Amino acid sequence: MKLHSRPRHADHFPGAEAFSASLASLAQPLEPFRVLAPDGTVCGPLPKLSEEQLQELYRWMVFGQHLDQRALQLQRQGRIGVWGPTRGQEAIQVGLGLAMEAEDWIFPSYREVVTLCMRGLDLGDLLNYYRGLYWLADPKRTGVYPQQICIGDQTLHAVGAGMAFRLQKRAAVAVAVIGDGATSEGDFHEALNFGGVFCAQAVVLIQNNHWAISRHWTEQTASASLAEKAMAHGIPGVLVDGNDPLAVYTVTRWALDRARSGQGPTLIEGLTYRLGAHTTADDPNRYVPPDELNAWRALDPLIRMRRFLEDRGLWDDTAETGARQEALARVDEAMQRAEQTPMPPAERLFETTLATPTRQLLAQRDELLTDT
Amino acid sequence: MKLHSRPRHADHFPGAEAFSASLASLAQPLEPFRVLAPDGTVCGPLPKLSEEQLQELYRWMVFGQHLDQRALQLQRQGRIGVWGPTRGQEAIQVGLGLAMEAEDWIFPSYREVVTLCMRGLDLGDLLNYYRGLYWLADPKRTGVYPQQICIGDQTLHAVGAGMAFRLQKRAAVAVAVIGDGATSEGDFHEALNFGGVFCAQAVVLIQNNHWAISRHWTEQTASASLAEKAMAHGIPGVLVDGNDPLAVYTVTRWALDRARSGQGPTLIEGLTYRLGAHTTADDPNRYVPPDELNAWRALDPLIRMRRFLEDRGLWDDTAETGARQEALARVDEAMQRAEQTPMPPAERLFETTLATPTRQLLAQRDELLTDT
Amino acid sequence: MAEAINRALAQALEHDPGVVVMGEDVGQVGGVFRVTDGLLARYGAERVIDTPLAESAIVGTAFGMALAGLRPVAEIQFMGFLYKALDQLIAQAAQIRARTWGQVAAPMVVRTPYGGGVRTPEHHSDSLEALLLCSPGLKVVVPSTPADAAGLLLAAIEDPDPVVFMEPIRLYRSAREALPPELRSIPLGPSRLCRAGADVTLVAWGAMVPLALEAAESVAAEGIAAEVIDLRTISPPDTATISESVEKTGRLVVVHEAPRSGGAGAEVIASLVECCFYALRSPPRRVTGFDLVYPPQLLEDAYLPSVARVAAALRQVVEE
Amino acid sequence: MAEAINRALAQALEHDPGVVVMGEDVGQVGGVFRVTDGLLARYGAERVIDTPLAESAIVGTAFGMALAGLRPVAEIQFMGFLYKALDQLIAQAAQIRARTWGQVAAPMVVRTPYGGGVRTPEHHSDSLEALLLCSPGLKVVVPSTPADAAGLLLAAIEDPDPVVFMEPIRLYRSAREALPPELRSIPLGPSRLCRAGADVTLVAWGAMVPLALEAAESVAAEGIAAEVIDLRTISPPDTATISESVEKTGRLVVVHEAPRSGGAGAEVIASLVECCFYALRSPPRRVTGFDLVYPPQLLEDAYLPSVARVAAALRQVVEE
Ligand SMILES: Cc1ncc(C[n+]2csc(CCOP(=O)(O)OP(=O)(O)O)c2C)c(N)n1
Ligand SMILES: Cc1ncc(C[n+]2csc(CCOP(=O)(O)OP(=O)(O)O)c2C)c(N)n1
Ligand SMILES: [Mg+2]
Ligand SMILES: [Mg+2]
Repeated sequence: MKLHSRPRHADHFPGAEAFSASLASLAQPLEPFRVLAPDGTVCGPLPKLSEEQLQELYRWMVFGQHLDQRALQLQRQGRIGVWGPTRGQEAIQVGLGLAMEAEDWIFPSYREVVTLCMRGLDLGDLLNYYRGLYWLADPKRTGVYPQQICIGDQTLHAVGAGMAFRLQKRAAVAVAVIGDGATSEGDFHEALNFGGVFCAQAVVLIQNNHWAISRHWTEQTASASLAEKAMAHGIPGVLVDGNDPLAVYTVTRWALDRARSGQGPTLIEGLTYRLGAHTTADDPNRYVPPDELNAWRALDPLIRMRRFLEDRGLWDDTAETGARQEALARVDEAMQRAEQTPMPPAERLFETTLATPTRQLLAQRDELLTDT
Repeated sequence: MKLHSRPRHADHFPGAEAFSASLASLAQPLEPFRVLAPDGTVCGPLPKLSEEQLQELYRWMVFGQHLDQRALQLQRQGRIGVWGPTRGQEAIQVGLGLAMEAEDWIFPSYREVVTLCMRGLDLGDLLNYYRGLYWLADPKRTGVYPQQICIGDQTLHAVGAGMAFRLQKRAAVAVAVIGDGATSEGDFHEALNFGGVFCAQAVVLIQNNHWAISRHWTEQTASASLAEKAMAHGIPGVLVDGNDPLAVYTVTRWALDRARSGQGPTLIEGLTYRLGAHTTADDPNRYVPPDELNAWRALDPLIRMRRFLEDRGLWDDTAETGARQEALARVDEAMQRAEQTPMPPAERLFETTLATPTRQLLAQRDELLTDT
Repeated sequence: MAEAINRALAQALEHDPGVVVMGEDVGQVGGVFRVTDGLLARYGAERVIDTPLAESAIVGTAFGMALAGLRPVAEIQFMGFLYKALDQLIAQAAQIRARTWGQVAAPMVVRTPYGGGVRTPEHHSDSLEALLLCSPGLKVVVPSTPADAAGLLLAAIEDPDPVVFMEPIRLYRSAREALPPELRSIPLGPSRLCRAGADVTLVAWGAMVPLALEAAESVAAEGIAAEVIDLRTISPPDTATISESVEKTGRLVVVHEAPRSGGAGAEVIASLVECCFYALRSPPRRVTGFDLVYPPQLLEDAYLPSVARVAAALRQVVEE
Repeated sequence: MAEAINRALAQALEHDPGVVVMGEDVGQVGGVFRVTDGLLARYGAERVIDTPLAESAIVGTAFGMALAGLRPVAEIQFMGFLYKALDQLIAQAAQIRARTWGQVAAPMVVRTPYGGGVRTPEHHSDSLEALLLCSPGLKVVVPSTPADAAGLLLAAIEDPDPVVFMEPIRLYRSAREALPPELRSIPLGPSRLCRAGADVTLVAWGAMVPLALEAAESVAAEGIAAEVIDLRTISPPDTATISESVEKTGRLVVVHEAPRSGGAGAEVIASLVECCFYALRSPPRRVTGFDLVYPPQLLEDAYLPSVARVAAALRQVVEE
């Protein structure tokens, strides 16, 4: 079992005593920052959040849980296409969602749907994307850029936007959210390097859900954490317990403030676990070790946050039922709207490729209209 | 002036005390490993080298110095094309050249000509490359792969070869030599990551000559050294005084042994200085600060090694004259041979693109032969 | 077809100890399309290598391995992600032979699923063969049947130069046929005549071949006899066979999924016009994807060439 | 031409505060060809940005900047290094408009010196326009005169979509002409008629245009009147102007430096044959680089199209 199997390479290098002062090494093995222990008790500095905000965080987590569940059903019914489950990763998503400001932008992967909804993305538009339409909600309005399918590419977009914000003296931050697998892509490193050099107003958040399809994160790299990859680029790297929404909120908020005030980007690794399949096209039984999965089931972020709220008298069964019903109603309402969206005619594609369609495109559009 | 301006970002992050244990940071600022002080006195553990080997090292340095000088003349005379000066970088090249074993491979950039000659590359073949022919010496025989022009690409080739050596149980190591600029390329990071994961029999040596054309290395990245970039990939990163041939020998030898015995790759940063232009097409007066240049002129690796040898009675003016004459004679003889190489007919190009030329290539060859 | 490719890979691994299979998720899980299913168990993790997520590294290290004497078969999980590896593929692997006067070979294969029609998400349906045609030193192969897939893949692995092997996703499951116990390689280069006909030459590859055949059948009743050629090797294209056919039919239609402008059909037509101009009786036509970014799932049917569009083109070139 | 581009960049920086110039060595040293000379001093390091050495990052962050409302003009130091940026250029920047139903624009320019003939080292002489033709959402422009370079670059910067602007290295110094104090943009798309003639249409771009003109002159004495068209915008190509010319001349020759197979000439010919088939009197011909990796300096002259080769093709299509 590979649970928490962090240090893998020996920290000492026999024969290299002579130049030990010349050998790069970590000051200390990283400890994930944590505010809530897995049982919901407080073990770190609580962020300054109101009771309503704390409840709000959890309500979004419940929303995420049920959106995921419903989406899996919809996929089985053939009403949406491939879905990437988010079960188990709710805490990172809500922590980030709450920490961001209205003027901030997000360049997401496909596994931050809750954050996107918190940022104001219309769920109907999102479900239409999964039904097989393009991205309907204008990112210029929502600050939510289309989900990125090309692993890691969006890191550069966030850094580029964050360079522009600095130049434009805008108090905005661009956030890229990526998976553990994305840290192996060259673009990830090029982005952090540019970010560090140009002090980009950007934050890069890794949802380390342990898997990149079938590859365990400890096989993705020989480094002992993903956060320490920041050191290659002279920017801070922080490891946070990704199943602790308050810890994620604290760290992302700090990183956003830091970027906003011109101190440069931060890399954050949120350690979490993908409790479901990679996507609805995947069979995790082929590769996920059951005992690791079980160990992480016990670390379910929903359990943790609910216990924390219950301990403070901020949550009970009635609230849970209410939150669940509210979530399901939202999803169902949004799906209904999505399915009622009039199908955009295919010929519109010819007008949205370039600002002004080429002769070729116009001729081809006529071809399409003639043939059909 | 930017001489040795290493730490640039604050090592502490205000407001992050709460999660300081989660913040990746370096154990200590790296000190370049050094055996010889700039004045040639011994300040570190001497490697076990015979007097002849020590003289040999210096003789190659003198060779490098004069090859460079002659090549600049040849370029001005129009007898070779663009030349990338190596003046000032002789120590790294000879340290590595001596450390490598016969079965090892090198994937060089364009600034390790001395190492290549030490590895057995025929200087006539090399000069023919600079005259504007392809790479004539078969790398399968010499272990010297063609100079890489696409910055950083060869890092992946060395790692791939080093993965193959491991699989083939060959006691060989593949070395990539790159410049400081190459560390910003995604391929560099992808290569180190693969190397770390697959324990490739590879070594990556950075000649940090302070400049990537007009960009100073401290503007290339926000990290405090290039060696510490290794930490992103869980492999050792070593900083070495690149103007100290004995230190470079020690560290590269250690890294080669380490890779050969299956312990994985090492990243080495040799800190040196490009005393000349980027290439004969460049005007460094536009960007090199004179005081930095002068400071590094005083750190000339040839001065250092010569003093060390002289202190031990292993070198004198006669030896110097002899070495210079030998070097110049070698270059002149090689250039003569190169210029006497019969021009390969252009139609040969059609036979060397694919193992079996396509119909298209054959038809085009006929076109060429008809037209001319 | 997935099974045929799996068998070819197994046979290559079995017969040549230098062959290694590598890529994202090719080992433990057997590939996202199960094309490499079972290979890890049989040939071990040293030769069936699950890699980290980095396309440039996959191709770049495969190239390094090829230099060291192995025959890597690298997978890019979907062709839309090949862009990231083009520098290593084109500027490095494809050029090493020329750069060393023919002395150094890089025998390696880059397998990659491509093409649309199965409702995959964005970037998962691209047909990018046109990107590769202008790169000397590289071959590009696309099979349309299981037998061709197995035979051409074996030949690609045996080939001394880098080969991109495009696998039509749409045919992975739908194309089925019985294969002999011992697979034989099929030479790269020659196209395959799928259907004889005297009136018009119809050139297609990959998932467009079954479609072309269907279109040919559909116009047969109207008295149009289409000769269908499966190009199989897109680079270098088998212009000899096509021109022989066009000399006979005097008409040419090329079908491909990729956008028309700058597509591989342009090269087929341009080279055919150069050699068969006087035999041509009507202008060659292209039935292709439109000059669009591959559309989202609900609109992809409008984008893809259909039997009706191909049939219409066949009629058009005959009537003109 | 280098000076004309420099002036266009300066004018764009002057008039539009959103314009930023970025790339390796574009600032302090003014570009390896001095094309951006003096811009850093005039417009400051915030807008004339020397970047670290990473092509994918240059294009990927330029795209992010464009999303944020800037108009980045990014330089790839030589076109042979563009491969590393193709994913960000094609899969990202060129596709964002389509992926958002036309709502998001990425107005950005990627400038890149290209082409041979000046004895540059390996990878420094590539002409890779053909790589970009099959990518919807992207425009490709190549000027052949200083005036065009300035005007087309201004238009590219104003354009709401990503444009690749290829600069013929060979013409940086050799092409000179006086320009007005205030430069005007020249619309992307239309080609330019450089020389009128009734016998054969000769299409070229970039450094091949002066060569084509020379070839046209050289056959004029033999009574062959060649009409020379500078395509200028390679994608989308101005087929209207070419077809008008071909309707008149009945003959077509296309010249480009890049290898023939899969080159941009194929698209010109294929689309021309589609629309002008019946006007054609002889098969269109391509005079191009051969299907070779760009050869080393001592052999590049044999590779490049020459006046003699172009003239021979002109004679051939007229005589056939
Ligand atoms: C560039 C690229 N390569 C490969 C893929 C295929 N693919 C889709 S998801 C995935 C794994 C991603 O893992 P990770 O980054 O950890 O994100 P997660 O799915 O776990 O959220 C892969 C390999 C892709 N989409 N893009
Ligand atoms: C991929 C790529 N981008 C850009 C260039 C142009 N270029 C040639 S050398 C160079 C600087 C390289 O600097 P560095 O890596 O430090 O090596 P050095 O020249 O100092 O030895 C650049 C940008 C190139 N050759 N390859
Ligand atoms: Mg993951
Ligand atoms: Mg350097």
